[in-house]
Amino acid sequence: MLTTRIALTLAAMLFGVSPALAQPTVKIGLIMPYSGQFADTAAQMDNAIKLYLKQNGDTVAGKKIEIIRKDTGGVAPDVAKRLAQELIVRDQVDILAGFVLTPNALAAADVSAESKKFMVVMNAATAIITTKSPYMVRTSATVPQLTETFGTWARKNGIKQVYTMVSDYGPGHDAEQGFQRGFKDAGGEVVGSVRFPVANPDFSAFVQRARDVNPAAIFIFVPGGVQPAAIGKALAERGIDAKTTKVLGMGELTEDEARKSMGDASIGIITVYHYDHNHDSVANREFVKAFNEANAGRNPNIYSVGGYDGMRLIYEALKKTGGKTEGDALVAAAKGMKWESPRGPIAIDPETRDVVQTVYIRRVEKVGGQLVNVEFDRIENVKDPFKSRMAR
Amino acid sequence: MATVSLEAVGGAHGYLRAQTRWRRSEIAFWLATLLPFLLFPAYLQLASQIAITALFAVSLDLILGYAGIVSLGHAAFFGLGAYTAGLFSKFGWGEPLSGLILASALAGVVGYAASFVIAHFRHLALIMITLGMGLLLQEAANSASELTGGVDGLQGVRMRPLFELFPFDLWGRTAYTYSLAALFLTFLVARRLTHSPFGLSLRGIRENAVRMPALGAPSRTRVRQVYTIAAAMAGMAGALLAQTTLTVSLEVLSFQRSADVLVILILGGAGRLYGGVLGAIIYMVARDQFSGINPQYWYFWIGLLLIAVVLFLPNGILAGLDRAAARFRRRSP
Amino acid sequence: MNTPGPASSSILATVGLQKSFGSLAAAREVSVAIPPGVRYALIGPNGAGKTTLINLMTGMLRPDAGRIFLGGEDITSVPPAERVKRGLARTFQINTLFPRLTALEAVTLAVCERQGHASTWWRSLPAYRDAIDEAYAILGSLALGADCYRLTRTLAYGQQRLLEIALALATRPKVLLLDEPAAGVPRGQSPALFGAIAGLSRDITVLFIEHDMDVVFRFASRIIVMVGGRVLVEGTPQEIAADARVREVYLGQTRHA
Amino acid sequence: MISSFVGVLFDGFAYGMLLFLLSVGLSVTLGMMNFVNLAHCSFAMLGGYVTVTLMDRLGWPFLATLPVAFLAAAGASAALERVLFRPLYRASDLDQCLLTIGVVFVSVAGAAYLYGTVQQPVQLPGYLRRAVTLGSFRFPVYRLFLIGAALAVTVVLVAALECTRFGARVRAAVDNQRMARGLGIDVDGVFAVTFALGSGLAGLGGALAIEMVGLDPSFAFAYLIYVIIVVSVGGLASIGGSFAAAALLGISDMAGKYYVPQLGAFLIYLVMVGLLMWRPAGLFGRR
Repeated sequence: MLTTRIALTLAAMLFGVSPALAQPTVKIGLIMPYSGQFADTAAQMDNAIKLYLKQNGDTVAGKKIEIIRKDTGGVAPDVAKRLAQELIVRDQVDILAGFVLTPNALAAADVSAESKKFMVVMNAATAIITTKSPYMVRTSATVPQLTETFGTWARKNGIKQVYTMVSDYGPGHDAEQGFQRGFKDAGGEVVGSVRFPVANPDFSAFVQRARDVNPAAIFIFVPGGVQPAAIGKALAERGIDAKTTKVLGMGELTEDEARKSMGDASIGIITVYHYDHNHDSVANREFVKAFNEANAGRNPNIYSVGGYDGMRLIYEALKKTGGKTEGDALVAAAKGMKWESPRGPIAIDPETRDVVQTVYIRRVEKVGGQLVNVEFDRIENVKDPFKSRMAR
Repeated sequence: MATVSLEAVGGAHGYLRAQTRWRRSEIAFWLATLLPFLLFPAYLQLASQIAITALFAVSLDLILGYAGIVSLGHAAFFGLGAYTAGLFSKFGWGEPLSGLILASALAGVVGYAASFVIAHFRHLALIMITLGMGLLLQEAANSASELTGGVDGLQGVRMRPLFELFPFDLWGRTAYTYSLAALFLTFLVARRLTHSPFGLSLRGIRENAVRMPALGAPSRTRVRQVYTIAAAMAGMAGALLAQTTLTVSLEVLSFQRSADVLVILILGGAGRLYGGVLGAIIYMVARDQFSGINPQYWYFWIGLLLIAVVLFLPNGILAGLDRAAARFRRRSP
Repeated sequence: MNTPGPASSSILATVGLQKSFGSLAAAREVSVAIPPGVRYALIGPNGAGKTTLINLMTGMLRPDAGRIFLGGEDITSVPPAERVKRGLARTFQINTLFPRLTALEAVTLAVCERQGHASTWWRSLPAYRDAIDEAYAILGSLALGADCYRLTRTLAYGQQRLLEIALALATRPKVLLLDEPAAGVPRGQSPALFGAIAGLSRDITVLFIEHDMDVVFRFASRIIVMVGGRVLVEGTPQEIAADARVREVYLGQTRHA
Repeated sequence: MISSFVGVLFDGFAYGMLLFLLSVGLSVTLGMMNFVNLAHCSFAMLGGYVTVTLMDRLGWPFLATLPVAFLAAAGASAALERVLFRPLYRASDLDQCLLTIGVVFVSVAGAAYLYGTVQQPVQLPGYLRRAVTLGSFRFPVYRLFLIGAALAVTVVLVAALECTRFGARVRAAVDNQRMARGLGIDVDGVFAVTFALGSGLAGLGGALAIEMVGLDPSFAFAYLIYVIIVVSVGGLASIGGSFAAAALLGISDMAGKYYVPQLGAFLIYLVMVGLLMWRPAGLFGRR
């Protein structure tokens, strides 16, 4: 492998031939944390990307799509940036995509801006990311888009007081700020808040603090993975019943594995998210079915839908440009694009290059013996409020 | 082995001089570091990060390989350097060299302060205290997210061209030149240091810390000195990373980074300076290649590599190579 | 402090040293005064507190009470390394060497430490020609010249015992404390080792711990006998040989030692 | 006020016992045998995956999986000990460190390959999910169960090492290999069994930990720091020390998070650094 690469590089230097020019291809470099703590988010996203390629073929606008995968191993902006640079100078990719984690996306944004390459962020949700490169489009969501909307919704739906609990790091702070802003602006009162360490195996002390205040509702943000179940169990242990104290959270809180681990303790938890595999639409049913088949029954999640829509965006943009891969052309093609995603109707805001989408409110209920996130309210056409404010 | 001869005393001088002389293999090695410019122009970014990691590993080698201080928190100084360089540029001073020196100096100052604690402990307590201090610093950086940018990383780091002539390009030509030059110059210092009476004294501390006071040696002072120097070098490595990638995030302070550099140093061979450099090259090239082939399970192969090195080349690759070379020489006189 | 020091004629002296480990008193009211240039032997049964006394003198242990004087100066609170600098060196009963340094490097290190070069990091070691010469000469004087390029751990055991002494000598001691210098050396070879010690300059005062009475009586000009953490008696070999108390504690023990 | 204090104490103690169960095996392998076994949590992870597999795919009851988790980790470690670790007992600490890190890498990759990177939830039986109410306070049964398990492990282990012939052999072999061989003790065998015991305990700890901290392939790295903290603070080779250290760390961590949440992330490290500065050899350490 190494020798092949050396040979190729040498050939490229000596004869000025680039292997990329040999046939009309579009190369997409995926930069994701395939290994380490966040490996599962990358895996779920990658599964959806593979599914999209399988369903739509690997040729678009007469060009063959070639995907090159690069692992950052976790939060590592220096690595992400180097990988982005290498993808462009070494592998001559046309599009950078993936990006589960904010710091990695921010670091690669510089490369996209400098090399004028189209970049598709399929998950990283900090609001400012898309401002870092004019060639960037995001197909996931932003944290304020979900939490600020959720805060407003909570107040409008009869919740007067809330206690917020978030992980003490960037996304947690954004979630706390977003929710509190939406909630207070709508006239609600924040009766207390606490931030817990990012690596926190046992939440009982923090839950006890919340319980001491005896709030009408608790808003929770924790990163997906181990922690949703851990905090859910701590709530149940400390006797916080979602039937009396409303438990509000970001969708991570009631992911499949978390619900399973929490059991009946998860019933009644209300979450906000832009996607859940139970969303009822034709597009989603087909997507979930195909995804289940390809992945031994596992359900897609937001990372999957972000990757799936990201690939769709790339395909459609390439079709529009007729296979041209210049950053300007692709980003122009992407702006204002609208389609029916498995999550519902979405559009790319031409100003911010972020997704305009429906935000769903769900509650865990027992349906036919199964614990399910049941969609019971929705707010349509939500833009990223952070950038709307910036523009104002 | 030397036999007694009339010039036995001259032999003693000659023997010690031979230890410090530049070997042909060394010169060949440093010339070879220029090869990526010709052979692998698309790998210069990687080469630059390898050079930075090598510098970081050499700084750890000074305390671990020479003074016997095992640290699991060396990234603290790497991170300090990175944040200093990053913040310096963020607040308007984008000239790289001055930022590099300032970052290195600041890491050295903090290293000096920490050394008063470090010099009092050994063994597991020392390892855990360095680990604890590193983690505390990382948590502090997370808490001070107003300043550091927290998990999202420091935003707005911009570098002026090196010497106002060479901008940091996408290919990494400037980055590699800059990192390599810094590595080489620092390596010269480290090499001289290890061949000096001070270096000998450090090896004495490593070999037998109890005996040193009985020779009248103020071991703790020596430990403090080398810890300060190593911290400054680690800070320089961190600053280089910040300047060549324009990114600084909490990860520069992480336990993972401390552990990685320790693995790299042991892999290459501790106590021989080149061990850190070789370890960085092998580990990072292997990682690049393995993860290129298999982004999801590459670390399986890294694991096998580590296991194989321990089983077949104990005390690191360089020690193994040395033994092989010695055997070869004995066989063919 | 106005505590009266011992007679200024002694080079090394202790006054009322006390040290206990838990309930075990390893030194009780130990007061000795060693005049310069004398070869002293420190004897006593196992557990008498001989090594403890050396550790107290060199500062590796801190006394519970009492004072220590070197050349008339109170060094009780002086750190170990500083005591060495002032001329008090020691060797160890169990080899305490630098396994992966060569003998030459180890002794050169000791010389450099003494000369105050060991904090210099910008000059290369071979530039210190004097130090190297001196180290080589010390090794030569102990018949280690031929093997000085070997790693310490590859030296024969007897050579390692000599290297212990070489390291101590490199500090140019006024007083040299030898903790069983011949420990572990085959019985037939210990006179040779003590011959090397006897050959040391008379400027160096020597105090050695030794169990072999033949060696003690041959090389010591004065003897201190310790029992149970106390100094039982001190005197010339003849006086000690004639002392009834010594015979009482010691008789029958010498053969096993 | 009092009830929240009791709560913090109880939760902290239970959390400490979880740490203890994860790390007690390491105080056997690292502490007693002096083998730098950074792969400890790989064995814990193995125990966890055994429990998940038995419960999820074969429908075993939770409690029945625990001995199997112990045995599986012990068996796997015995095999590895024979092939990889035994030749390294006399190698440098650094080589041991590198080798066992290599094992961690391989184990993490293996777990990711076999089980995927997804969280492996377990659904505990109902009686372990309840809480006992006593006055104004609720004691979750699973936490009581963890405390009980930790106490049982401590008692059994201390008794086995202090009062049995096997324990005497282990102590002899660990203290002075050559002399033990001279006394006719099968040192290799004793080491193999001791190593398997330490890793088996890790496997048990891993199985018990899933309910609280979850399980995915990063487990082998994520909890490594915690177990080393417990062992170093407790003092090498001291079961009682590990117990005390785990309890102390658990309670102070929990109390810190409850009373001064701003210091939440700092506290466990501050306590560790402070304790080690005070007693570098650990609470019950001899060296």
